[in-house]
Amino acid sequence: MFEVLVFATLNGLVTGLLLFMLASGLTLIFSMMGVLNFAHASFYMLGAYFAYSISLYLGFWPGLLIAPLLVGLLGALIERYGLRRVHQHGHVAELVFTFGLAFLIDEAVQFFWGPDTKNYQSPDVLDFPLFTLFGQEFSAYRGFMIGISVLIFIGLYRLLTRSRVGIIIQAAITHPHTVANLGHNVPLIFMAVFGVGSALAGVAGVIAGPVLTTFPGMATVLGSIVFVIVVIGGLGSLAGALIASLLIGLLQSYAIASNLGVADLLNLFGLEFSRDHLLTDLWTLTLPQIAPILPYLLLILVLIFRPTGLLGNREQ
Amino acid sequence: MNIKNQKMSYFSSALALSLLLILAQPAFSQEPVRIAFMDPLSGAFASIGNSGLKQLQFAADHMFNAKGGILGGRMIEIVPLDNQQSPTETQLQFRRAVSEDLRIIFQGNSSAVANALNSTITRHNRRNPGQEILQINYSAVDPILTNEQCSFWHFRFDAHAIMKLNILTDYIAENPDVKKIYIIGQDYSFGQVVSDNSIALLNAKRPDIEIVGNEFHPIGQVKDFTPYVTKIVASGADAVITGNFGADMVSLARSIIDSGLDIPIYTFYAAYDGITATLGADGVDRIHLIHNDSGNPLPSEERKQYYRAFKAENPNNDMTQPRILTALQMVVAAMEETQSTDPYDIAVALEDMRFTTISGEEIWMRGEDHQVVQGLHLSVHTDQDVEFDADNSGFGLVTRYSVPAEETVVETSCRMRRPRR
Amino acid sequence: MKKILTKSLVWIGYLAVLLLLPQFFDSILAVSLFNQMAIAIVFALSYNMLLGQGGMLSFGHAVYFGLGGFLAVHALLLIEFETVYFSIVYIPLLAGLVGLLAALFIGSFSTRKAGTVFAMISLGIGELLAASSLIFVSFFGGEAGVSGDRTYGPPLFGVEFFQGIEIYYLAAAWVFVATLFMYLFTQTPAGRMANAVRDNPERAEFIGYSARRVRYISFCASGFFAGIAGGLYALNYEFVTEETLNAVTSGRVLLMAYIGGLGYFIGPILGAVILTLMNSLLSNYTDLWMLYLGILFLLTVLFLPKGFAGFIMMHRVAWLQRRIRKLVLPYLATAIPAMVFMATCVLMLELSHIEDESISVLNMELSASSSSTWLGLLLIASTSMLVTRRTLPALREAWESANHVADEPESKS
Amino acid sequence: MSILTLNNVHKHFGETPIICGVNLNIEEGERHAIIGPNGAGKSTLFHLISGKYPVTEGTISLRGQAIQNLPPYEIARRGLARSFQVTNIFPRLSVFENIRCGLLWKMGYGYSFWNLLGRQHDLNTAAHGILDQIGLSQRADYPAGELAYAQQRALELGIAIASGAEVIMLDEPVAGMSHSEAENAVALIRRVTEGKTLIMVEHDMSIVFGIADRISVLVYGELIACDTPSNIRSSEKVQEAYLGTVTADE
Repeated sequence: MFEVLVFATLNGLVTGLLLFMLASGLTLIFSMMGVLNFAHASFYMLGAYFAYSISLYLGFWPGLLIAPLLVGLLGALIERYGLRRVHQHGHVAELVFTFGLAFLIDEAVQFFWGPDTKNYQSPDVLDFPLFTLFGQEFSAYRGFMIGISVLIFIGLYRLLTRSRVGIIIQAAITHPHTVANLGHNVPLIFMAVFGVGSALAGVAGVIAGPVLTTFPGMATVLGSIVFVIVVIGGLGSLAGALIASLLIGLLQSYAIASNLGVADLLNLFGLEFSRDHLLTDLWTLTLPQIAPILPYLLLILVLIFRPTGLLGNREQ
Repeated sequence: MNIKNQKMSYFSSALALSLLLILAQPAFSQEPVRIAFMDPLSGAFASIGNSGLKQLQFAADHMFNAKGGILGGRMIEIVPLDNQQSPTETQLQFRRAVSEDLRIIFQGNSSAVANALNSTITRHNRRNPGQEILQINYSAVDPILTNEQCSFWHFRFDAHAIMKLNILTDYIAENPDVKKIYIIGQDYSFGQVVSDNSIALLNAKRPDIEIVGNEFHPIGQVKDFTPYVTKIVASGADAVITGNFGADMVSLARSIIDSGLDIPIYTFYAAYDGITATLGADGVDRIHLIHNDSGNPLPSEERKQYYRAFKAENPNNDMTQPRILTALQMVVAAMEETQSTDPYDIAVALEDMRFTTISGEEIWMRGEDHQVVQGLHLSVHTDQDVEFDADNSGFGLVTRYSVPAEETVVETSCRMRRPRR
Repeated sequence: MKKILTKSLVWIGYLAVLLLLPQFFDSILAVSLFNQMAIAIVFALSYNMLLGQGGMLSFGHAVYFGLGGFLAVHALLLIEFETVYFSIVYIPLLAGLVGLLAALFIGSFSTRKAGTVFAMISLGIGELLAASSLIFVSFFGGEAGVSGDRTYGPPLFGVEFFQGIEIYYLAAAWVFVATLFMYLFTQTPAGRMANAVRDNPERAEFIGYSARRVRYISFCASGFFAGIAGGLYALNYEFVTEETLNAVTSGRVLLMAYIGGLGYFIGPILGAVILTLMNSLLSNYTDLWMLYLGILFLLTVLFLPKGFAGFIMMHRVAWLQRRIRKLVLPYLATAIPAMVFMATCVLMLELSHIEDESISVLNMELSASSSSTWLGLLLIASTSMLVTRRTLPALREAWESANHVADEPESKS
Repeated sequence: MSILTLNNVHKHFGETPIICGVNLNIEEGERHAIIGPNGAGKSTLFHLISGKYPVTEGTISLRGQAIQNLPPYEIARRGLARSFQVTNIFPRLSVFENIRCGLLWKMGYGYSFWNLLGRQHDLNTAAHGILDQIGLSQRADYPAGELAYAQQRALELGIAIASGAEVIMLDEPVAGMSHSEAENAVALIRRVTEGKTLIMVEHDMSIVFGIADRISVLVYGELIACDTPSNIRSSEKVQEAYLGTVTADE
């Protein structure tokens, strides 16, 4: 049991940090522009596909650098020529725009790369077990994923707290109108933040592609989870996003690792059930089975009882 | 890449040509025999559907049209219908088939779709006597299609899941080193069938084998399989059985391999359509596949030539489902025998038909439940002795274990309702 | 009086179109298309009660549609196994009640806020239910869904609902009634206050209305009509699967309502018709239809924020002023090069999608591998785009002069 | 008898006190103005009375019934209507619909979804009547969001009086208007609030002194004076605390 717990924690950490890389960009965008960017996970997917294509010619490492830049550039262009145009029609229009964008990117990926899974491999340098615990290997690549995520978090944190730009962005997150009134070029900041946010998603895609499989459904799998994190974490709170990411990563990981089910719960109270009962599906429900829907459950509960999110201070 | 475009592109020339033919030769003026192919041709599952379509198209052209057609000179025309792997869309495409008078439908992907089509056809045929439609199922393996829900209008040309599991568990049971088995699958009917029957069959054949895990995960929703693999490792399993397909299959295999766990993975769908290429060197000797087709070496020279001819025309595709050819051949044989294209006549002729495939194997369409009985094979993913690889990757399947047709028979609970004529 | 007359005429016309359509197009395919449209119309209209009229953006509207559908198919099974015995004509109503019930429960906590909170709750519930539908196999039937047979109920005037056309007339009747009631709802105090709350929830509170309560009522009504649509779906297809309540269905209804035009009652009807047509017809000709759909959607959001209905309504003033004829030439001048541009783009997409094959257009063989083809196409595309851009200002000017109204505003009632 | 009573009302935002112990009695039929420098808490006081914010401490009663911490719609139903500092109408509804919405609750329609608005003769007549009163009959079918600013303010006043409330609270009703517009607006306010209780916040002193029966002066969340215009004008305390700062500001 202990070994399962240790690895569940490690796995939860990897997933959580990966989610955070996506959520950090989304939080920035959401907080500043009020747009829940449905296409955010699509940028993540684009990152993986760009990096895959680059890796065919130049190898993994150049892809790690170039792909996020390309994704960021694309994001900035989309903000400039798409989102900004829609902005005048209100938030619903913006949301719907990003919704359509996600749909289109999915289709475009299938158009350019086809519907098959892609053989995007981690670099050979990292193809060794970092350590072996209870007979299970923890690959160096996963360690690398953790490292990159932590680095990005630190970098982002320093950027936001130490640099001038960061301070303006922070101000824009909590008081968007005031910042505009102070004479800052808010549209430019928006474009930059959108670009950087997309690029962060791109990085996540590049490093997740080899382990989580590069295929056209990879955006859908992560897509809504990322919003869930941003909303649970709370608007305008990077720390909230980090906590929510880790929370969901660990929650899912532990849920899968456990073998608990409704039956166990009933047995605890000395209740038995028959297999032919109408509600058999409910009795036989196990925690691992519902692990992927736990975040949504959490989301609904948080929104009902604390609409501002865990660490948020602004209500919608 | 797709036949529809081809269809569009040749539209005008076909028009001119058909005009010419009508004027010139009465023998060629006969209507083609039109057969529908209904599978996903767009969307996430398009590659599997398109691959099947190419194989059927090739089978029709290469085997029959190039040799002067069937029924005394009629060509076979394959009409692609895109059901997007959705039961709803399947219904719509079915109605299209009815209104275009397409009476034979080839369909294979997704048991949900096959079930939907099966009940739709049963209903349609009951309500519209004289306009019956025939379902040629070349790939959907849900046992109920030839058991509880068997239908006179449905013929299956692949072994169903229990037949496959029966052989798979035989193979596992023969290996005394296997003591602990972990079963993991997608949380839907096929996953359930695999799980339930693996347990039952293994219990009967090797009571000493312990089932150390029986896990279901939501289909297509798992980001990372590592947490599941952790449990597999912790359970001390020495083999894994999974019915996963698509990205879930790849991700699961990848995670198992990444964790350093060196145990065999017994699968149903872990080859072709990008999967073989993606697993590459990591999957060698780990990925085992139970299928009705044989891996390398291919059993007959005729089969090899047919494969090469297919490859020459479709360099980016593999002959993943030779049973498509077999199904078409048997349907044509039924047509020739009865000199009719009426679904009822074809169905009657298909019942209990015995047929020798291009692999040289004699197979049997059991009349009782319309389930084909054929040999089953267990192959392994490798790059040694692979004459015909998959995904042009150098890796492919090599057969390790074969069972002749008569040993694959399992009983059926089918009580077929036959229409009266 | 004249107003009432015009309105009745519109409704009679609507009924006539519904009833006469299959007289002109009577193939099985056409009828199945009409059935699809009928279902889509009710569903999209019910969605617009939320988003267009109530300002609630939902990403989980399929929940009510799907639940209605599942209940309907179970009702069919009950009839088949003779547990209950009633005409299937009433099944959509039953399905509607289930939608209403679900909405009563979910709305009780989700309508507290509009905006992002509401949107996220709807998304969460949509995902939850879609996932649960695969887990609770005994009710939802897993991924194979539940199948029923509509012909076991008592025949209605000798009609046993064997054929699609019989279901069509049943659906048409329900569509007409549902449309009428949804329209009438917009004309009631609750419907009007829904608009007011959409525009300004705070102000609505200060004139005596609880914004939450107003939203809740719209939400429930919307769930009811979505359930009816689900019931019609079950009758038409005779099986219901989890895809009726998953995110794809929720997304599609959003697309329909948006492309049609949120601000107008007729918008979702237009959207339902357009999208159903595209879905069924386009997919027969090209694998790339989803890509085109995505592009169409984005273009609509970008350039026609009020949807197709909004675009049509843009010409109302010009029409009333009898100046619409002045617009024909400028429209043609822009539309023709724009069409050429789009056609060329489509051609390029198709060409790059196929491998080493060629497409023949207008008796010309275009080969995907020859660079001259690509050069030519690019040339046509860029020229036509330039021409479009050049003619656009003239069109805009013409439109403005046609829409120019002298001092006093025209009456908009 | 006083119609609205504030008793020791406090409001804190976090640690920051905004309103500190306000006591106020407003008589029925009175025209009462609240003045004070920027940031004194006038709008907050309005929000507390109308239910937008909960009070931290103290009681507010309307006709003797406690209304503090009730939701805004409950307070509105008890006969208190208000306008806002920033124009607050239903922009996408027509002018006529705006007024009609204002009338609905008073006329007993509630949340009904079985009555058709077009058939409600009384309701529509009443709405037209109010449109006439505020001089917007010509624009009845215009989308409210497209009206000129002064017309939007008039419309807002119309919505407020449509509810039939006996207490009308206006937050800076003539702010941002030209002089002639403001004059018209004041005349309109006088006309439509005839016989009702009026509470208003206003910066324009000529208007305040012209219209009000009594004036309260709010400074830093405290009521430093409450008296007739002439007494307020001569009060040294007010001069010091308030009027002085205004002159300094301008």
